[in-house]
Amino acid sequence: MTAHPSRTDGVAGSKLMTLAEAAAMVHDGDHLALSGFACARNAIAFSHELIRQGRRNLTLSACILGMDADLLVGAGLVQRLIYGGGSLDRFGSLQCVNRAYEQGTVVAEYYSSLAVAFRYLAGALGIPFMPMKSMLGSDLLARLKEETAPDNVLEMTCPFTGDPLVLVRAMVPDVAVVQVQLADAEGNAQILGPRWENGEAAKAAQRVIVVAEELVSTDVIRQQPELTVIPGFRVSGVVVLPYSAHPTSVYRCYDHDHDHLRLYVAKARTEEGVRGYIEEFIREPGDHVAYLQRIGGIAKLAELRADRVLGY
Amino acid sequence: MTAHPSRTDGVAGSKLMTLAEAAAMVHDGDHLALSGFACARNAIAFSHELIRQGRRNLTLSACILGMDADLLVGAGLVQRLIYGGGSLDRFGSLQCVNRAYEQGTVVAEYYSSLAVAFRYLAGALGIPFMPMKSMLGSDLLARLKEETAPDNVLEMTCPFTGDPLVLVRAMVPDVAVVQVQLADAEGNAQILGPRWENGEAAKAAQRVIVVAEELVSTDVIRQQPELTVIPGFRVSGVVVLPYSAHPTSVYRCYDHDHDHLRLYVAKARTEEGVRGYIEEFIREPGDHVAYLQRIGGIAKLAELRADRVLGY
Amino acid sequence: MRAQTEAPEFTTSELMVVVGARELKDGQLVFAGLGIPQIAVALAQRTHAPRLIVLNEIGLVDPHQIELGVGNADPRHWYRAAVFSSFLDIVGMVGHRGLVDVGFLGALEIDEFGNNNSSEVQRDDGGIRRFGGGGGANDIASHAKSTIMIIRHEARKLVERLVHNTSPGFLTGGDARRRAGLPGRGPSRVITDKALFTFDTTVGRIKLLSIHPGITHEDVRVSTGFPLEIPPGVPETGPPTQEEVRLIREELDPTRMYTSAI
Amino acid sequence: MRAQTEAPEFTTSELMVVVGARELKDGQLVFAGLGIPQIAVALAQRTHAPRLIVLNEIGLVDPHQIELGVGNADPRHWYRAAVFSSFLDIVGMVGHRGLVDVGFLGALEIDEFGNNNSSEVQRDDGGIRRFGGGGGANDIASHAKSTIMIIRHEARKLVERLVHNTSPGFLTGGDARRRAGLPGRGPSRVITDKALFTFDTTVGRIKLLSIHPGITHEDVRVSTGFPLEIPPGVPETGPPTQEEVRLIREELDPTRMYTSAI
Repeated sequence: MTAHPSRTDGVAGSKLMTLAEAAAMVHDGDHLALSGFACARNAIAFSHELIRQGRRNLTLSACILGMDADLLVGAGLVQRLIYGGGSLDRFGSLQCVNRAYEQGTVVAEYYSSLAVAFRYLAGALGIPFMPMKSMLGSDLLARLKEETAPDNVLEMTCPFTGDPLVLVRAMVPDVAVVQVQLADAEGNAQILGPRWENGEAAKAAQRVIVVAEELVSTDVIRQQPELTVIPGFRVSGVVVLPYSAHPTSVYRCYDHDHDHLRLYVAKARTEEGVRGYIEEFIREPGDHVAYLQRIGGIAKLAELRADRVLGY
Repeated sequence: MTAHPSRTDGVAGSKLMTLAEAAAMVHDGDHLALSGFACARNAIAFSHELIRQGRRNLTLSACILGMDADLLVGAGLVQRLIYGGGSLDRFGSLQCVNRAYEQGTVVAEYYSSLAVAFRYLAGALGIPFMPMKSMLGSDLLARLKEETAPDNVLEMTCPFTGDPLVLVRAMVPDVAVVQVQLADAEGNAQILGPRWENGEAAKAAQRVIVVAEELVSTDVIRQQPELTVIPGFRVSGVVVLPYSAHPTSVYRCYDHDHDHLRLYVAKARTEEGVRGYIEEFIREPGDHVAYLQRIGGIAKLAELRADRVLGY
Repeated sequence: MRAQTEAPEFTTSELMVVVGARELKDGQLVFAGLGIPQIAVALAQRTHAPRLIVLNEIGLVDPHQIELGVGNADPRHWYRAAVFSSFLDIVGMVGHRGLVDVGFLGALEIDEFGNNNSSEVQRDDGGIRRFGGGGGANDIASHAKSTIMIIRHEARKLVERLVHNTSPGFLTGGDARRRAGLPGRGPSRVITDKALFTFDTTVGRIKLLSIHPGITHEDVRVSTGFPLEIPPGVPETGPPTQEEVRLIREELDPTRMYTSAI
Repeated sequence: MRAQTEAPEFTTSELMVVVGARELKDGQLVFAGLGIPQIAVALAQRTHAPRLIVLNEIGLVDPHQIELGVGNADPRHWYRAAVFSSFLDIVGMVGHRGLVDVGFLGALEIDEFGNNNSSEVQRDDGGIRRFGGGGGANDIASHAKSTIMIIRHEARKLVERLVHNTSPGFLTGGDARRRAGLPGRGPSRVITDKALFTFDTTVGRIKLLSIHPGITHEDVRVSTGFPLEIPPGVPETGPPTQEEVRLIREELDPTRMYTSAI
């Protein structure tokens, strides 16, 4: 067998697109699985664009929500949350998420984080549910059954062991957005560092959008295919956009931005504050480059760059 | 926080042991999850040692059995097989396994390969079963239910969807042996190339034995922790033994040995032949180095070494 | 086998490769093991389906081999893959998830409903002769959108009753497959060394599509162990083109590992 | 707080760190989030438990930080880990698998049965004040062999009735936990800024183990919202040693991020 006629990045089908094109793949009412974990690898630029495009009635899901979810809720795009928890780590809590919860403006389908991961896993495997023993006896389960998600959880006696079990239903998000370090034009995407539930969420979803810090030749991917978390054939769109998770961190690329996270937390304390933030940092700049300019430009970005050895 | 007093490979607890010590961790009657897939990354040296130590009444499991299973069955150590299939690829079939099956000297609990992987997954996750839709309507399921494993499979109507489902019971092997490229003394083990079901099988098992081609400092592991398939805390013993999968291949280390595989297949055609093989290549040499000497020694091993670019 | 007008000389296994390749569409996700399926997929990628993606249960996506290996487990088969992962990732999260477009399946026996035995056959002395086992074949047959089976055309292989239904086709026909809860759409083609079959999905039964050049109706009839209607006007299987034969011989299987037969 | 004889001066949070560290044994697998648990674990590793392994739900095994981070999601927290994997690998294949020896849990409220609320509290106006949510806390509480809870000692936090039972302890006491099917053994310690508690596992109820130096019985009583028996002879919590305080101040938390309080 002679060499395969080198599939250049074009032959196998480039999925490169603009942020605006990618955000347009999320429709009003869609269920969007998010990428971040607290203040790491959040889909910030992507969320900005959803806000600019005025998407509505979204359902968001993640094991642990981060700033991307807080922005989308703060901007009024969200009607339901499926999650286990959320925070901005030491910077503070997700104030827009918590406020919406307190005021009842979102339905909060609130699980143990593993239950969310299991719902993605079932979706990814094409099985209808996963059995588990978390949430037994808890108010998490009681509230899901009675209020927020009676169709998505069941209790059952295990037919093998006789033990009590919780069954959590498979979840198939309409779209998963995954923020990664490296991708090729076909969509083969590699994540460095811990992957939390990104693999299962992406493989459960109907459509996957990869937002990559760096575009690499498919040769780079194929030199170490062990790191490919999402295969290109699962991906509908690839957006290459440096610093697209700012002010959250991307391991081996850049650190979180303390200053900006503190500023955000101060603003998000009130509804008025968050409206001001959205105006100042999302709508007025109008695109990602202008946003980066506004948060401190080249000097700030240079300061955030990760150390090669430490990775942060 | 200052640097952690560098945990040298000793501080965190060395698990290095001899092949004989590791094989002694498998007891008569144990269920052993094997490492190989057809003629790649088989636990050959480990199986040799089990044969030399005269272990009995073993249960073996794997999605796809390879030469290690064939040897153990050929040597009469095995009473039950839990598997999806097996072969030596183009070199031929697992003649000892098939002969034992035909003669009824082993119980063959025979699934679809995914069902085996799901049984490991359930064991690894600590859940009692996995639901699936493979095997519906097949004789695989009928034979499991009626003959070989009535306690390990059930049919059920999905309480969410109303669809027919097969439930396969969690499997917790007593021991998993995993053949890897790199491990540190604590047992953190990295696999290069595809991992088949090695991760789930190891995480399902009560005890894990890692057989590594190369011992590395824990610093090497910690430079790219994305590749660590088995964490050290799951591992009971680490055996460092080059060419321990010969004549099967270890990606990026060495190729399979055509000559020896052909010789084995010719011998394994009859019970007498396999007895002769075991005498000549396992009992008489008495240890792994003498075995390597007998199969061609340094010249043969040099010939098998993998090309750095190709990996084979 | 004799060449047809304007077509080159070709072997039966080359024809089977070409027939397999023609069934594949660009962009499809395909499970293909070693031998004719692997060459068929490579041929499709070099001709009309450059974006076809091959999966392998061992934990591979889209390898670009430069040498033929001895099997799935041979690293020659993994070269330049885009993903190295696991059985669960490929057979679970792609296969069981229902994303596979085409799965190739070998067989020891098939019946008229496309049920497939890859486990064991009856010996002449009444005993069982065991083969390797289906591995992921049942998973593919249960979940893939379509399956293509490859089998030698003999009356003891195309049989009325299987020794073991390893990988269900349409079970007892009609809507039995759907009622059993199998998500995949079932078998779509059978490629033998004498003919090409499809399935009538309303009755869940095999149907002759074409007969290979040089093969007589009588030959097909006596080589088929279940009752088979051979319509008088059944077409001849289209022969390979010169370019297809050249690709197979010069680029895809230059050592004639899989395509020298007959 | 005043130092005890022969003991150095120490802050309450330093004492809590030391109490936490003493509960850990060498070789244990521990889930520990940021703050006092993380420092407690690091202290145990530097003293009597060098082989203790820390897990993090984000997909980490055994990191060796050289700087404190802002949270689990901070790469400072991941430095030199032995494994980078996934939520499913850690919370599923270690946590749900039942292998975790000790899980540290924060809490907004706990009750006398060790049930733990990390979701929301009642506002004075009757509304709900929502917090981040438990994340993996319920998973840890359900499966770990033991859990250690850390909470500020106030009557509105150690309560008779939780607003939300996020992470079950012994539920209604007795064998209610076992009957519910929860595999883990339930809560083992509560560390507050005033006292250390254990649980009587036969009745599934909290029990005072020691009171921190300088804290009166009356102080504990009024700061506890459920009925609590304070035996007259209840011991005083042993103070940190000089070496423990030195390690905390000079090596583990030199910027006093978590251990300056009180």
